[in-house]
Amino acid sequence: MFSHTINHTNYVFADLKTLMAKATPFRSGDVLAGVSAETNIERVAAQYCLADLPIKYFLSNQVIPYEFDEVTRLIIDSHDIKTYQSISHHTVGSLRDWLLSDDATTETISYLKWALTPEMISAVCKIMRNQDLVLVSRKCEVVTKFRNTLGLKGRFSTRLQPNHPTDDPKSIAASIIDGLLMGSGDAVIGINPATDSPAKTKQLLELLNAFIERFNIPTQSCVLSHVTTTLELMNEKAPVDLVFQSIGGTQKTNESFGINLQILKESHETALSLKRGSIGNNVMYFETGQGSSLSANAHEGVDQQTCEARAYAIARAFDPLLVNSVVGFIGPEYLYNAKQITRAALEDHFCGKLLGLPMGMDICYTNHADADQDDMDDLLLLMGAAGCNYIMGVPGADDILLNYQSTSFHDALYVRRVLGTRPAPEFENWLIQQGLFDEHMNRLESNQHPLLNYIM
Amino acid sequence: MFSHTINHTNYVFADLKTLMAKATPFRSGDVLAGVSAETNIERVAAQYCLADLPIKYFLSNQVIPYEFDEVTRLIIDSHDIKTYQSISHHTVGSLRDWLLSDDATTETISYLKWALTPEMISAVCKIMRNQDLVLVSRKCEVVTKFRNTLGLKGRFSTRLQPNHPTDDPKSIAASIIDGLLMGSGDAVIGINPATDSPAKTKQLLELLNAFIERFNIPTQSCVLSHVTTTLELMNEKAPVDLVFQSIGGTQKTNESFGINLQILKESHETALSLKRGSIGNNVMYFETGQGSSLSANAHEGVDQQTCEARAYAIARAFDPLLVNSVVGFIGPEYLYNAKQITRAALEDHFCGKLLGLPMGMDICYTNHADADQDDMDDLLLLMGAAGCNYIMGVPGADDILLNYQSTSFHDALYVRRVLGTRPAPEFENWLIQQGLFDEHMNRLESNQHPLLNYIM
Amino acid sequence: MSEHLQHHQLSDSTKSLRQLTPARVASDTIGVSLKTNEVIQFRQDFASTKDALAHSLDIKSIQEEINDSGLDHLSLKSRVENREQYLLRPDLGRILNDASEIKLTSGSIHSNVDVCICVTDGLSADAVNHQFSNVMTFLLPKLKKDNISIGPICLIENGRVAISDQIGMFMKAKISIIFLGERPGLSSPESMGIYLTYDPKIGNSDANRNCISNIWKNGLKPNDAADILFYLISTSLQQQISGIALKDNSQPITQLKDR
Amino acid sequence: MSEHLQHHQLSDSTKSLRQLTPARVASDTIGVSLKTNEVIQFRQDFASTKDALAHSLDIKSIQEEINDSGLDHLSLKSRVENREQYLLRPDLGRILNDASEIKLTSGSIHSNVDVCICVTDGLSADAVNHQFSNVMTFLLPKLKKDNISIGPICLIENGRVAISDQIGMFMKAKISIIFLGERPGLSSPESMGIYLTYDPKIGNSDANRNCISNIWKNGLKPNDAADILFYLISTSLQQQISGIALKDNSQPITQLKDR
Ligand code: B12
Ligand code: B12
Repeated sequence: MFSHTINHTNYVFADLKTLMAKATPFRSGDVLAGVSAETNIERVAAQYCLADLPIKYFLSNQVIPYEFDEVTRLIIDSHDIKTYQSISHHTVGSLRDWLLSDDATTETISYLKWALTPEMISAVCKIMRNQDLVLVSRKCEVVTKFRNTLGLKGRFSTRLQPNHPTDDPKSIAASIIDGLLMGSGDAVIGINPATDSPAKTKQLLELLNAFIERFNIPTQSCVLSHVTTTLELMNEKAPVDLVFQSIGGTQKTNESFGINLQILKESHETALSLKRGSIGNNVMYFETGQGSSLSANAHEGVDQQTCEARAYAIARAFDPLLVNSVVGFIGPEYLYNAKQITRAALEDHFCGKLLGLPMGMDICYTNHADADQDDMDDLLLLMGAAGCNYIMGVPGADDILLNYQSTSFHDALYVRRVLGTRPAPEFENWLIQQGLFDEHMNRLESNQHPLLNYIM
Repeated sequence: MFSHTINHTNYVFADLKTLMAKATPFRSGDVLAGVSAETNIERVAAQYCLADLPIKYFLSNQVIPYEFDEVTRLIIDSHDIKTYQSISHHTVGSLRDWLLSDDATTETISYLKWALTPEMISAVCKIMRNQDLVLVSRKCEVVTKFRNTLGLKGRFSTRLQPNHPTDDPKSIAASIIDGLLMGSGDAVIGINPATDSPAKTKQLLELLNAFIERFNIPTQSCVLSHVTTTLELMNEKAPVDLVFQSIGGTQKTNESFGINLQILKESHETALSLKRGSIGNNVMYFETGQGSSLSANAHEGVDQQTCEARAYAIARAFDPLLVNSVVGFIGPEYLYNAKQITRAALEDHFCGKLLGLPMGMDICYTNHADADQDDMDDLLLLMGAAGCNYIMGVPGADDILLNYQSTSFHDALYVRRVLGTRPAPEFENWLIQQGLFDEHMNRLESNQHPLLNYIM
Repeated sequence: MSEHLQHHQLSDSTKSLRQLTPARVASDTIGVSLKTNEVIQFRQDFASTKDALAHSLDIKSIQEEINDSGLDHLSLKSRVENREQYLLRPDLGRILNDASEIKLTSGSIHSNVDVCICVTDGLSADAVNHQFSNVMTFLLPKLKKDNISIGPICLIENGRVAISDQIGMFMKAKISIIFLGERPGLSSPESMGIYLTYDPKIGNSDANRNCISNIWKNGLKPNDAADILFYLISTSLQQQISGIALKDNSQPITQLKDR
Repeated sequence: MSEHLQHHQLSDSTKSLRQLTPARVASDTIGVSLKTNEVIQFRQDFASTKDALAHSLDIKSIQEEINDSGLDHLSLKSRVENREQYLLRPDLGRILNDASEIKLTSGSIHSNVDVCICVTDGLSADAVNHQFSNVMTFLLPKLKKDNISIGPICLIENGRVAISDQIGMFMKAKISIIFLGERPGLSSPESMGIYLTYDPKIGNSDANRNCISNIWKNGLKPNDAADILFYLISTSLQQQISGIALKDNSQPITQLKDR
C-alpha cells in the first residue's frame, strides 16, 4: 500500500499496478479500463509515491504474478542482477534524474539493457515530461543488421508499406516503385496482406524477393501475416527475410493473438536457419501498441502503457531487426486525440529504446480519432529529434488497406531535411548509385529509371 | 465573389475577407467572431478558391479599406511594386509551391520582403501544413543588432523575463541573476512592470542599466510599459535601450491600445537619438498575438490570423530588434487548446519571418486554456526547428506577475542541446569568459560567481 | 534552377503508376513537399471521411433486402447509446442490451442452426448499407445447396465483432458470422469486413476467429468474398475449428508471371 | 563524472536567491533538466490552479461585508450562463442580462454618483473572495473624507472588465471602477485587478482605462492598492480623464540604493 497527502487529503494506492496506473498521464484507454486517476491531484499524489519508490521494489513485486503469466516470467528470468547492482540504489525519481544527467551516455545506458525491467522504465516514463522523453531517447543508439545497417545515429529509415486491399501484385509493385524513387524502404519493404491465404502470401513473398534481387537493393522484405502462416511458408521454402508478429504485454493478450513465446521461439529459429541476411542476423519484426491488451480484455488491471512496455520484454528476447508501436492505429478508445497519441509515441519509443530495442514508430491516426495531418507533422519532427530508428512510408500517407493515415514518403524526406538525417548507409549508397539522389540526398530526375519499366 | 463546388454543393464566399476567414484552420476566436467556416468541407472549398487566387488581387482589394485604416495605408504605400514584378504571376497556391521549392532560398526570400504584403503571406499560410510552415520558416534569416547580433542561423536566443508582482528590485535582480547563470538573456532582459508609475518604471530602467554595465553584458534591457510612459521617460533621460509596445493589425485595435503610427514614429526617432546601441540601431521591441483585435472589438470582420499578419506590417516599418507573438497568452476564447496554440505559433512565426521580421515566440498558455507543459515541450522543439529567433526565459516557466506559463531557462538549454543551436555570438563569448559555460555550451559550476554577490 | 529534381514534373511513365493502384502514388511534388492541389485534395477526402462516420444503418433497406431473399430478421441493439459512446466504449458494443437479450432468448427464435448471421454498422454504416446484400446474394445459394442452416439475420445497431459470440451462443449456432463496417479509410470509407467464429460463446478471443476484410469498390468483390466465406464455413463445420488453425486455402498457389 | 556542471548541487548562495522572490529561481537541476521533485511540484501547482478556476463567488460573505460597512449592494449577472461559456464568450461577459439591466434602470437606484463600484469574479472568484473587502476597508474612509459619492456596490456574476462601462453608464457615474479576479497563475491563483474608467459608457476601449494589478499575498498589499486607487480616482475626477493620459504618479521617484 502506498499513500501521499496533498492539502490534507490522503491518497492511498492499494498496490503497484494501481499506483502505476494512477501515475499515468490521462488517456482514454485507462479510463475505459477503470484504472485511471480520478483527478489530476490524485495523479500527482501517485507520481510522488512512484518517484519515491526504490526500483528494487520491482524485483520482488510484479504487476501480474510470476506463476500466472509467461511474460512476467520472461522479465524476471532474463533480469541481469549483476549489472543491476550499479543502479540498485535508485528510486524511480532518482533513476529519472540519472538518465537526464550527463553521466547517462549512449554507452552507460545501453550497458544497462538487461538490468532494467519494463516496469522500472515504465515507471520512470510516467513521471517524465515530453522533453525528457526526447532528451533521453536521443542518447540511445540501437543498431541492427540484416542486409543493411539500421539505427545508427544520424540515420532515419523507413518501412515501405505498399499495401493494397486485394494484394494485387501490380498495384503493390507500383507503390514499391514510387517509394523507392522517393528514397523509401531501407528498414524493410513490408506488405500487410489483406488475405489470410498461405498461397497468396507466398506469391507476395516471391514478388518482393524477385524485386529486391533484380535491383540489388540493400534491404529486406516482409509479409506481415500471422506468424503461424509465415512459419508454414518457411517450411515450404518461401523466401522469408523477416518474421513478423504483433505482440502484447500479457500472456493472455498473446493468446488472443494466437501466439505464445514457444511459437515465437520456433519461428525465430526457423528464420535464422534460412540464413538470408547478408550482414546480420536480426530476423524478427514486431509490432506493438497501447490498448491491445485492454482490447482483448487481457490487461489484468494493468495500465496500457505498462502493458506496452512489457511487450518490449518479449521483443528483446528475439533480437529483432525492427520493432515499432502502431501508436495511433488501434483507435480512440485507447488514445483519444493527437495529444494522447503524441505522448504515447514518445513513451513507447523511450521505453523501447531504454530496453535496448531498435524502435521505430508508426506515426498515425485513424479517422475516428481526434487528430489530423498537422498533428502528425508535429509528432513526426519530435520522433525525428528523439532519434527514432524508422517510420512508415505509405503513398500519400493514406493506407488503403488498413484504413488509417500514417506517414508518407514525403514526410520522411521532410524530417531528413530538417534534422539533417540520412537513410541507412548501404541504402544511401544504392540511391546514389541508381542516380535517384545526389550525395546531399537531394532527389534527382528519375523518369527514365529502369524501376519504372518493371511493370509497364 | 468566389465560389467552389464540392460534391454538387456550391460554396460561395462574398468577399476577400470572408474567403480568408473561411479558409483558416479552425480556432475558437474565429468562431467567436462569427467568421469561421461552418463545416470542414466549406473550409476546403474556401482553400481551393484561395489557392487559385492570383496574388495581384491583394493589391487592388483590401480586407479593410484604404481610406478607413492607417494600417492598410501603410501596407499599400510601402509595397515594393518593382521587386513584386518577379512574383506577380503567382496565385496563392503557386506561391506556396514556390516557397517550398529549392528556388526559394534564404536570399531569394529575403529579397521579396517589401514585395509581399501581409495578406498575401497570410493567405499562403492558411493553405500550408504545419510541416510546410517549419520548412519555409527555417530558410529565413533575419539578423538584427543593438549590443549583440541576433537571429543568425544556428543561434537561438532568449528574452530574460524577471517579472515580479510588485516590481520589487531585489526580487527582479534575483531572477535576472538566476537567468544569466543559466545562459538566458541575450535577446533582451525585459521586465513587464506591474505598475503604471513612471517613477517606478524609471527605477527599473536604472536597475537594468546598472546591472548590464556592472557586468559588461553584451545585451540590452527593456521595461515593457506603455509606449507613452517610455516616451516620457526618454525625455527625462532615463536609460532606455529598447522601446516596447503591443501592436495590433487594425487602426482600431491600436487605438484601443492607446497608440497610433505617429506615436510609434515619435518614440522610434527618440530612441534612435539616444544612440545607446553599440553595434546596431534596432531599437524597437513589439509584441503581437492573435485575438487582440477581436478582443478590442476592432477586427472589422477580418479573421484573427490575418489581423495578426497585418500587425507585422507595422512592426517592420520600425526596424525592430525583436518581435514576438505572445501566442497562448491572451486566452482560450481566441486559441482554445494546445492544438490551436501550436498552429498559431507556427503561423505567426512564418508570417513574421516572411515579412522580414526578427520573429521570436512567447511559447505559452494560460491556466484557463486546454494545454499543459507537455504541449509546450512539443511546441518548443517545433519552434526551434523552424528557426525561431528567441523564446522567453521565465524562472521555472511560471510568470508570477502575468499569470501564465511560458518557457523556462531550462527549456532554452533543452532546445539548444537537441538542435545544436547557441546563444548570440557576443553573449556566448561573455558566458564563456565569465566561466559560466564551456565552449560546448555545457554549464559550469557557478556558485562563486560574482553575480551572486550583487544582491546578497 | 538547381540541377537536382525539385519541380518534380512527372513524366508519363511515373504518372502511369497512378493507373495501377488506387494508392496515392506519383503525387505532384515540389522540393520534398506535396503540391498545393494534393494537400487540399487530401483535406477534402479527410473531411468527407469524417462526415461518413456519422452516417447510420439504413435499417429499412437492409430489412427489405432480407425479406426479399425470404429470410427472417431480428433487430437488436448493443448497450451503446450513441455514436460518440460507440467510439469510447467498445466493451458496451460487445454485448446486447437487455431488451435485445430478451428478444433473442424468448424461445420463439429459430435456434440450433449451423450458422448465425449477424450484421452491424461497426465504424462505417455505409459499408454495410452498400456491400452486405451483395455478398449475401452470392452466399445464400451456396449455403442452400449444401443444406447449411441459418437462423434469422440479426441486424444490430452499434455492435462490435465480439457481439457475434453472444448472439451465436444464444442462438445455439455452430458458427457465428458477423458483417460490419471497418473503420473508414480516407480512400475507402465504405469497407466491410466479415468475421467468423466456430463455437461462438462469450469469452472467445480473436485467435478463435477468421477474418475476411476490405470488401469495397476497389477491394474484394462480393462474389470473391462469398467464395472465401463459403470455403471458411464449410471447412470450419467439417473440421470444427476456426481462428489461426483455419487458413484460407480457397485458392490454389499461383505463380507470378515471369518477367 | 564529467568536469562540467550537471548534478547542479546548489550552493547556499545560489539557493538563497529563493529567499528573495516567489519566482521559481534556483531550481534543482540535472543536466539541462529540472529534477523530479520540481517537475512533480509544478504539476501539483498546475492541478490546484485548474481546480481554482471552478470556484465561484462567495456572494453571501461579500454581501455581508458590504452591509457591515453600511453600504447598499446590487446582485447582477452578465449574459454568461456558466463558467465554460464564460471562457469562450467574453462578449457576453461584457453586458448585463435582461433582468439585471431592468434592476439597474428601474429608477429606484441611487445614481448620479461620483464613483460606481463594481466587483465580479472574473477568472478567479477566490481573488475577489479574499482581497476585495480588504481593499475596500482602506478605500472607503478616504472617499468619505473627500466627500466622493458612491452608489450601491454592484456584485456581478461572470463579468468582464468592460461590463463596468454599461453599469457606470446606467448609474450615471463619473467614474466606474471594477474589481475582478485576474486569470489564475500557477503561483498566484488569487490575484485581483482593479480597472478604472472615467466617463463610463458602452464602447469605451481599454485605452480609456487605468489598471491596478496583482493584488494578492505576494503582490500589491491592500493598503497600497487603495492608495493608488484613491490617487487615480481623485486625479481622474479633477482632470476628467482616465486611460493612457492618466499615469500613476502616486509615488515620488526614488532611487535604487547604491551598491
Ligand atoms: C484494428 C486492427 C487490429 C488491431 C485490433 C485491436 C482493436 N481493438 O481494434 C490490432 C493492431 C491489435 C490488430 C492485430 C492483428 N491483426 Co488486425 N486489423 C485491424 C484493422 C485495421 C481494423 C479492424 C476493424 O476496423 N474492425 C472493425 C471494428 C468496428 O470492430 P471491432 O470489434 O472493434 O474490431 C475487432 C476486430 O477488428 C479484431 N481484429 C483485428 N485484427 C484482426 C485479425 C484477425 C485475423 C481477427 C480474427 C480479428 C481481428 O480486433 C478487434 C477487437 O476485437 C483490420 C483492417 C481492416 N481494414 O479492417 C486489420 C486486420 C483485420 N488485421 C489483420 C491481421 C493479420 C492481424 C494480426 C493477425 C497480425 C499479426 N500477425 O499478428 C493481429 C492479431 C489479430 C488477432 N488475432 O487478434 C488482417 C486480417 C487478415 C485476414 N484476412 O485474416 C487485417 C485485415 C489487416 C491486415 N492485413 O493486416 N489488428
Ligand atoms: C491579458 C492581458 C492583456 C491582453 C488583453 C487582451 C485580452 N483579451 O485579454 C493584451 C495582450 C492585449 C494586453 C495588452 C496590454 N497590456 Co495587458 N495584461 C493582461 C493580463 C495578463 C491579464 C488580464 C486579466 O486577467 N484580466 C481579467 C479578465 C477576466 O478581464 P477581461 O475583461 O477579460 O480583460 C480585459 C483587461 O485585462 C484588459 N487589459 C489588458 N491589459 C490591460 C492593460 C491596461 C492598462 C488596461 C487599462 C486594460 C488592460 O484587456 C482585457 C480585454 O478588455 C494582465 C496581468 C494580470 N495579472 O492581470 C496584463 C496587464 C493588465 N497589462 C498591462 C499592460 C501594460 C498592457 C499594455 C498597455 C502593454 C503595452 N505597452 O502595450 C497593452 C495594452 C492594453 C490596452 N490598453 O488595451 C499591465 C498593466 C499595468 C498597469 N498597471 O497599467 C498588466 C498588469 C501586466 C503588465 N505589467 O504588463 N494585456
